[in-house]
This record gives sequence, C-alpha cells and structure tokens, in this order.
Amino acid sequence: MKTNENPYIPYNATVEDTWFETGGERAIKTFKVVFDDEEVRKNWSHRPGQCAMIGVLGIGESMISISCSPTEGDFLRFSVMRMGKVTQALHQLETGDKMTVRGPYGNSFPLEEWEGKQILTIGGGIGQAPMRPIVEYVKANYDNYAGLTMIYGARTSGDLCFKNEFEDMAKDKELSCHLTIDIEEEQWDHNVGFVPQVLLDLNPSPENTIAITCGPPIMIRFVLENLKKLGFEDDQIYTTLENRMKCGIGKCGRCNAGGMYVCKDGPVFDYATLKAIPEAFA
Amino acid sequence: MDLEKLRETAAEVAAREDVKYLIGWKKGTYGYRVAPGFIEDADGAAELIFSPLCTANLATYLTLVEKLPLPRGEEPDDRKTALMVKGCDSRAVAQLLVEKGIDRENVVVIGCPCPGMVDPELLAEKYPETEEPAEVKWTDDGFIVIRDGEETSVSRDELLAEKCRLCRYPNPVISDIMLGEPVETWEPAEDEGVNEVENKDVDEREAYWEEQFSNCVRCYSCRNVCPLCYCQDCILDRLNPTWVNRSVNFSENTAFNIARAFHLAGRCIECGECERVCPANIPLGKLNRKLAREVRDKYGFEPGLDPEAEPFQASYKPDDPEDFIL
Amino acid sequence: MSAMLLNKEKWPDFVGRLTGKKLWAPQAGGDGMRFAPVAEGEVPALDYGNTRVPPKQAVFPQTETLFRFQVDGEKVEEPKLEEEAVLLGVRPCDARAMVIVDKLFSWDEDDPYYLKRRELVTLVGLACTEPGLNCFCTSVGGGPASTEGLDLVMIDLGENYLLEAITEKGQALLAETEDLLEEAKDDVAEQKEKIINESEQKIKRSVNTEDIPGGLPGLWEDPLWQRVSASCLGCGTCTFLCPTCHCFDIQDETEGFDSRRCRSWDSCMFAEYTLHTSGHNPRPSRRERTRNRINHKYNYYVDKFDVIACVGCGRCINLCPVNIDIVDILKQVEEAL
Amino acid sequence: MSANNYEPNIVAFLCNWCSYAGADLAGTSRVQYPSNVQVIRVMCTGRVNPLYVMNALQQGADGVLVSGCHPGDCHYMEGNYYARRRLGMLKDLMEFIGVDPRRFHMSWVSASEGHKWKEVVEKTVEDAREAGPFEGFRRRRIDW
Repeated sequence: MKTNENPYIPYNATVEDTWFETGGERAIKTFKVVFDDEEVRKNWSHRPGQCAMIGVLGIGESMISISCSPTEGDFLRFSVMRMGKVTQALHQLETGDKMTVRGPYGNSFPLEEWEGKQILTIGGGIGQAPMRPIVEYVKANYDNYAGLTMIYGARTSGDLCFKNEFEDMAKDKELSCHLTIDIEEEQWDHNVGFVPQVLLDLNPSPENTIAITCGPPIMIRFVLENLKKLGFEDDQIYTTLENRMKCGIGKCGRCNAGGMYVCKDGPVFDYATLKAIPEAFA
Repeated sequence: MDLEKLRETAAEVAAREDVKYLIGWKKGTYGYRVAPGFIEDADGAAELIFSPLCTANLATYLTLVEKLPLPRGEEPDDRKTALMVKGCDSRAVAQLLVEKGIDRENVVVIGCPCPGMVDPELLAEKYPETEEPAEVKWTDDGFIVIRDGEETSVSRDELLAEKCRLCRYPNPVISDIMLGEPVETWEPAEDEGVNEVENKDVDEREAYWEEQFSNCVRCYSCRNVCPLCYCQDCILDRLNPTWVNRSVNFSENTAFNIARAFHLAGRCIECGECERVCPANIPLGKLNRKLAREVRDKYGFEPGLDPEAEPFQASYKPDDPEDFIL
Repeated sequence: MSAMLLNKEKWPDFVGRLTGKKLWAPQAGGDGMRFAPVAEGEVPALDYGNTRVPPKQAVFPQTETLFRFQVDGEKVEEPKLEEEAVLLGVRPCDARAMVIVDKLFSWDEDDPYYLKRRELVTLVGLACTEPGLNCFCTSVGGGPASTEGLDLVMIDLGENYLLEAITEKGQALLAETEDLLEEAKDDVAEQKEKIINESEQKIKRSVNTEDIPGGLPGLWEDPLWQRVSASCLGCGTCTFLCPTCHCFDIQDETEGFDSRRCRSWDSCMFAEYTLHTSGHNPRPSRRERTRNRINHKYNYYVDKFDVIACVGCGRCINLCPVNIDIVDILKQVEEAL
Repeated sequence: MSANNYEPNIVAFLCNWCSYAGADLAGTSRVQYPSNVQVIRVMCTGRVNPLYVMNALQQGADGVLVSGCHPGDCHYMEGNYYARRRLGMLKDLMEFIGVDPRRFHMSWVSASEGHKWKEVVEKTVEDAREAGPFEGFRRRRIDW
C-alpha cells in the first residue's frame, strides 16, 4: 500500500494460516498474518504487550493484542473472539485472504528491566493472548531470566486457547505450566478451580518475581487480591487494560481511563500506577 | 396555581417512605431558565415552581433511569418516582403505560392543569434574557414578564408556544394528585406549520426539508429528550446491521429523521420537546404533528389518552383505509 | 505595518480581494448564525453574537473522509487537501480553541488531516464588543480581544475596523489589501484599550478556575456529580457545539463498489461511545460521563497539555435543553474543594 | 442518462405466500412484464420494516413496491393488516418530506393473480419512470 506517513492508512496483509482455538458462538480464531509489502515486513517491529488495529476494508477495524513474540519470526499472530461487526468479518477470513493491519500501538512489557527475575504470568480465557508473547519471549531468552511460571485457566477445557502448544510446554523443563478449568471434566489431568485459587495454592514466592495478569475483570480483581496476600508489592504486579478504541493514536478520545489513554499510555500498567487511576477497574 | 399548595403537596409526597424522589421544575441558573429538579426530601420541595416557563416534559426521566449492575448484596431501590405533569406530559405517562414501558405502581403522578406555556425563543427575542433571574407569570388573559425588577404585561397570543396553541388536553389525563382546578380548555388553533408544508408541491417540500435536515448535527437530543423514545438498544445506534451511517450528510440525516418520526407515528403526544431542544432549530414537531394528524383523521386514534388502549402500530382494524393500495 | 484602519464602507471591497481562497463567515440560517462557506459575490455581515456551531468544522469537519478504497484494498486514495481558506469574523474564544486542540492533534503522532487544514487556514478574528450572556472567557485564560491563534484581528471602532496583523499570514493579508487601508493614528491605541476594557466589564459570568484542575481528582466520588448529572439527557449538544471537543468515531461506509473510511464527530455523552462489544461499559451512566466531560476539560487536558480545554464560549450553557450549566458545575466544584 | 432511455430501478418486497407465488405464476404463464423489478422475498408483508423502504431509496432505488396477500388471506392471519397501517403512515410521511408519491406503492396480489401482478408492475414502473431518477436523499459519492 504505502509507508506509514499517514497513521490512519493501514498496511495490507495476508492471512498465512488460520485456525480455531475454541468453538461455539463466541469462538476464538487465530490468524497468522504476513505483510504484503516487503519493506513493511522489514521495518515492522513490535514488543510483547503491544496491540495493533486489524480490520477488513469496508467493515472496520478493531484493536487486538498481538499474541506472538517478535522472537518467533517475521509474522504476526492475532487471536480474535467473535463478538461484533468487525470480529465477525475477521472470522470469515480464510488462508490467503486479505486483512489490514496498522500499528503497533501502546507501550509494552518492560522485559529488559525484568531480566534476572522470575516471571509469573496469570491468564484467563482470551486474556492469555497478551500473556503468550511474554511466555514466548522468555522461552527464547531463558538465560536472561530466573524462571518462568504460567498459570492459565478457562471455564472448560474447550475454552482454553493455544491448546496445540500445551504438549510442547509440558516437555519444556524450564517452564512450569499450570492449567486449570472451572469445573471438573473427564480426561482432564490438570488443575480444577478458579485461577485466583490455583495461584494461591501454588503459593509462588514474591521474591525477585514479576507477576503479570490479564483476563476478565472479576478474575483480575481476585488475582490482585491474592497476589497481595502472597506478599507481592505493587510494582511487582503488571496488567493490561482494554477499552473501546478507534484511532489507536490518542486522538479519538474514547479509550481514556482517568487521564490515561489506554492506546498511548497503556495498555500495560503496573499496579502502582493503576491504583492512582480512578476509572481503571470500572 | 397556588405555589404554596404545590410545595406543600410536593413536600408531603417527597417525604413518603415509598417515594424515591419527586421530579418537578425548579428555577434554573440564570435568566428565564427552568431546570428539572430531583427532590428527595420535604425540604427540597421549597425549590419547586410552576410557571409558564416549565415547558420541559419531565416524563422522559421515567425511562431515562440507568439500570446499573448492583454491587453484591445490595437490593435494588424499587421505590416509586413522583412526577409533576402538565396535560401533554400526562399523555406521555399514559402512552408509556399503554406500551408497558413503566408500571403504574411505580409512579406517583401529580397533575398540574396548564393554562399554556410561553415560547422560550419568542420570549428571549422580545425580552432579552438577563443574567439575573427573571420570571414569567400567568394572568387572567396573558402573561407578566418580570425582569430587571420591571413587570410587563403581555397578551396571551403574543408569547404562547405553538404546541400550546394546538393543545387539546391542557388538563392532565391521568393523575394521582391534582393540584388546583382544571383549566378551561380552548379551541385548538389550526396547525399552520403543517398546513404550510402540506400546501407546497412535492419539489418545494423536498427543498424545504433538505434545507432543514442539512442543518442536523445528529446530537440526538430530539431522541433523548423524547419521553417515548426509550429503546435500550436504539436502531440508530446499531452498527450490525448499520441502518443509518454515522456520517453526517443530507442522506443520512434524512434517514435518521424519517426513522425517528416514523417510530413515533401513533405514539407522539405532541409535547413539542424535540423541537424545543433541537440546537439546529429543525421543525421536528411538524413531522410528528403531521403523522399525528393522519392518525387522528384517518384512523380515529389518539395516543396517550387511555392507559388501557391498544398501541396504534401493534393493532389494526379490518376496515383501515386502503385507498393507497393498487 | 501592524495597525491599520479599514473603513466599514470598504468592507465589501476587502472581502472581494480574498478571491481564490475558500471564504468562511458567519451567516444567518434556519439554525441561527453558523459558519458556512460564503457564496461567490456575497458579503458577510459581522454584526452577530456568536455562531451556534463553532468554526471548528472548517478545520475538523463533522464528517471527514480519511481515504477511499476498493474493497480488495488495492486502490487506496487519500484526499488532497490543498484549498486555502480564510475564516472571517472568528471570535477570539474559537480561535483560542483551535490552538488548544492543535496540541492534541500534534501530540506524539501527527494527525495529517487536521494539521493540514490548520496550515491552510487563515483566521481573521473579530474582537468581541458585545459579549454574550454566558460568556466566561476571562475565567479560563482568554478574553474578548485575545489574539491567540488569530492571524489578523479586527476591532470594531464604530466607523472603522482596526486591523492588526498577528502572524505572517495576517501581514500578507494586510499587504494584499494595502490600498484599502489607512494608517491608524496614535489615538487608536487608547480607543482600542477603552473598547476592550468596556467589553471585559460586560462579561458577567465568572468562576475562579485556579484550584479546579488540582482539586478535581479528589472529588472523584463526590455526590456533586450525581447532583449535576441527574437531569442530563445524554445528548450530544454540549459536545458537538463545543469548540474544543475533538472526539471522533471512525466507520467504514460502503456504497456499491465505492467505499470510504470516514470519521465523524462523536460525543463522550453518548453511552455507545465507550461501550465494549461484550456489553460492559466502563462509564455506565450519565454521572460518569458528565464527570468525564468536566475532568477531561479541566483536569486530564491540563495534566497533558498544561491548558484548560474550555474557552468559555458559553455555547453548552446556552443550548443545553435542561440547563446544565458548566459555570454552575465549576462553582459547585469550587465549593466542594 | 437522458430522459428517454431512463429505466427505473424498482425494489419489490413480496410476501412468500401470495405475491411471490403470483409473480411466479406470471412467469410460468409467460405473462410479459417489465424487468425493472428486483424482487426481495419476505415471509409476510408484516415483516417489511418501513425502514426497508427508506433504505432502498437511500441505496439507489427509484421506486419501491410492497405486495402481499389480500386482507383476510394472510398466511399468518393478520400480518398484512399491520403492514397496511404502517406503510400507509409511511407513505404519508414520505410524501410530506417531499418524496414523490409515485415512488412507493403497495398492492395485494394473490397466488392466482399473475395478470394483476403484471398490471401492478407496469403501473409501478410507469409511475417511477414519470417521476424520474430519484435524487432526493439517495446516498451520493462524497467529494471529500
């Protein structure tokens, strides 16, 4: 298309591969996307935690987390839940179809700052999407981190995303992976129970650890409560916010939580900052 | 009307255990302005007024209440809402009852017989608004405008609002408490505004409305102020499917205005609020009154009179006119 | 050549000189005064209070096409913005508003559409000699003869307009019309000051805004928000008519094979504005939305750009259907501090 | 397009049980009628939201026709009675805002009335042709 002189004009990209993570009315579909333009592909760089505006021309755009780490290769991954007009249109895309991408937007997880520390990710449902790039990034740089723990839960085993990766994860000796579902199921040999409870049972030491959480608001609330119980300090806890967005560049006005624009000052916030924003948990 | 009596009654109602608050009119922040007042206790009732400036139809607040999810363990507040109504406003309440938009048990209707309101724009044009509070009062045959300590008598015809000239029901059609004696009804004037447009030919009408609708800024105040526009999920907000595009141009503005007017066909109680609040001064009332006139003349139906009636668009008569059918 | 006099009789000639540029001026319409493009050969009169809709639409149109495209994405066409425009008779508050909004549109990432239009526009201001009933510009850092944002300011001296160039664009305009102007005499400065002083005296409404930006965060849960928003209808009048409100919505519109992505003004007072697809709304009621509107203008904007995003034009007060009065709200905020 | 070779674009909403079958009958009986009609089948005229008519005009129709069962014959007992009320109101409103009344018609055509269908279509097309291309509030390509 063209280079990014005009921030409102998206890049064209092609769906290289796509598959369903979950089924049902609110299905989640993952897209592996490659830019059409060689130059864009070369110049594009994103960091774990950032988002991009993806869309279908003629329908519209939505802000979606980039669910892959730049360490994985020259492509982007998005996991999209079928909710509204744009996501419905995205779900109709198949391999080889075109979509548009602009971004990357927002700040990112300060992964360099966290070097030498234990990383603990706590995800729920589609909230695992922004956690996945952290996991992948740390996996690619195990030497720089003291360890990696992942807690991930969903309502049922069918609602878990990225299932095809669990097997490899289980083999990974350096990754401690804890999966959970809300209600007991047959042939499920992982945890059963809500994510905050699993966290409490796991009882990770707060020492030299960074905890990152994302998921439904109610889960985040109890996870934060339990992290405090475990002795985590405010600056050891990170989360990502989301709000309705249109422009992605801090102009259209709607994504503010208090005085912060989620698209520019977020989506990644540490708990200390978040506590000062009155609207953050609204 | 006796203001003392009004305040006394309002204080009694507002103090009732089963009443959440009372909605009435109070003096605004400057000039002629009158603002809706939400009175929660007997003391607050002293603020209330009823004057020819109380044009606002407060029935809109009955359906404007936001039902938010309650914090765990909290009971919903299902106490009643008390509401002061003029004749036209009471028809909105009746129509809401017809549509089951509200529960009769949940409202206390305080009826105020209405001798007719002044037109705020006409008033401000003739007697410019001041920063200091100003007032208008009824006299036997007109109004007194009180501003800057000066009193001016004005004849009724000079300032009477258009909707009041056309009014058929100045006395509340339903009420639990009636304040004062019913006023004598007057012969409704001929609706010149609608006639004028009707008498144009098709092309002139198109040009007329094109000019009007092009001014629309789509602030949706006409929709929001309307006591009978209370859909939780308005078709105009819908994106999937998109009925009316968000872009503001003549085509979409017309679509919006057709949809709004049509959704009020056989429901509009002609309180004139849409026209009053429009920042672009679009004569929206003409659209509604035109439809109301057709409904009255062709189908013999008037909305908002009988709470037990069938809604116009959800009923039919086998002998409805069908002269337009090929 | 900074202060010049233009005889009012020569006003039509002055307007006639501004050919080749799109002219905007306040004009009477069905909806009261509004800024609209001037038809060829027409001479706008300048004796008006203020327009209902602010002139922001000249630089930030209510609906603006971002680009046109074919649905396959192969052909994307951007608008070519190159027509120069002159806005005549802009009130100082509205010009100041543009300066305030500039800060946002050039913050971090530039907004090419807005900034391009700003670059192409020349603002010819008219100082207020008869401020409106609800003007309170002096309370928020402006004034009836503020020149901030203007390229050229005109002051009504009775028989003449006093023209003062503020920027190079204004200078150029004066140079183009030099033969119509007279050099101002020395006593003009005195006359001007007197007029401005008188005008300032006529502004009746005021509020002390000094402590408001710092105080608002502490009033987050104050009952005052419930009180002032109880009667709000949730319409967009206050925001659409506000010269500093700049929020927008982006939508794709397809008509046959013709598609475009466009942005239209949006209002923080609409429920739909922040509504998530899931049905969750972070600002679920009019109380939060009113609070956000005031906070955005008097708190968030001050934090980010060090200026109050309200110019005291009084439009939202004049036209609010239910008498929600921002001066009154600010006074209540003051009291609650 | 010159006035001579202007062919109006008609959108017709036909009820599944009567008018659609009637149009079908016209076809199978080789009744010739103008080809300007784009038929949209709905289950009942009562299902025709008046906004469909508005939307059709917005999107480039020059005329709209709604056709259903005769009163009393509705497959759903009373759908066409509701439609008659609503669309009658709509016709009044459209006329009032300056849409030529010749652009919108409603008719009752039963499954056996292939010939009536032809007449209705001819009348609708003729009227729309007389009224000329609809410019009114049709969506237009915006010049930036």
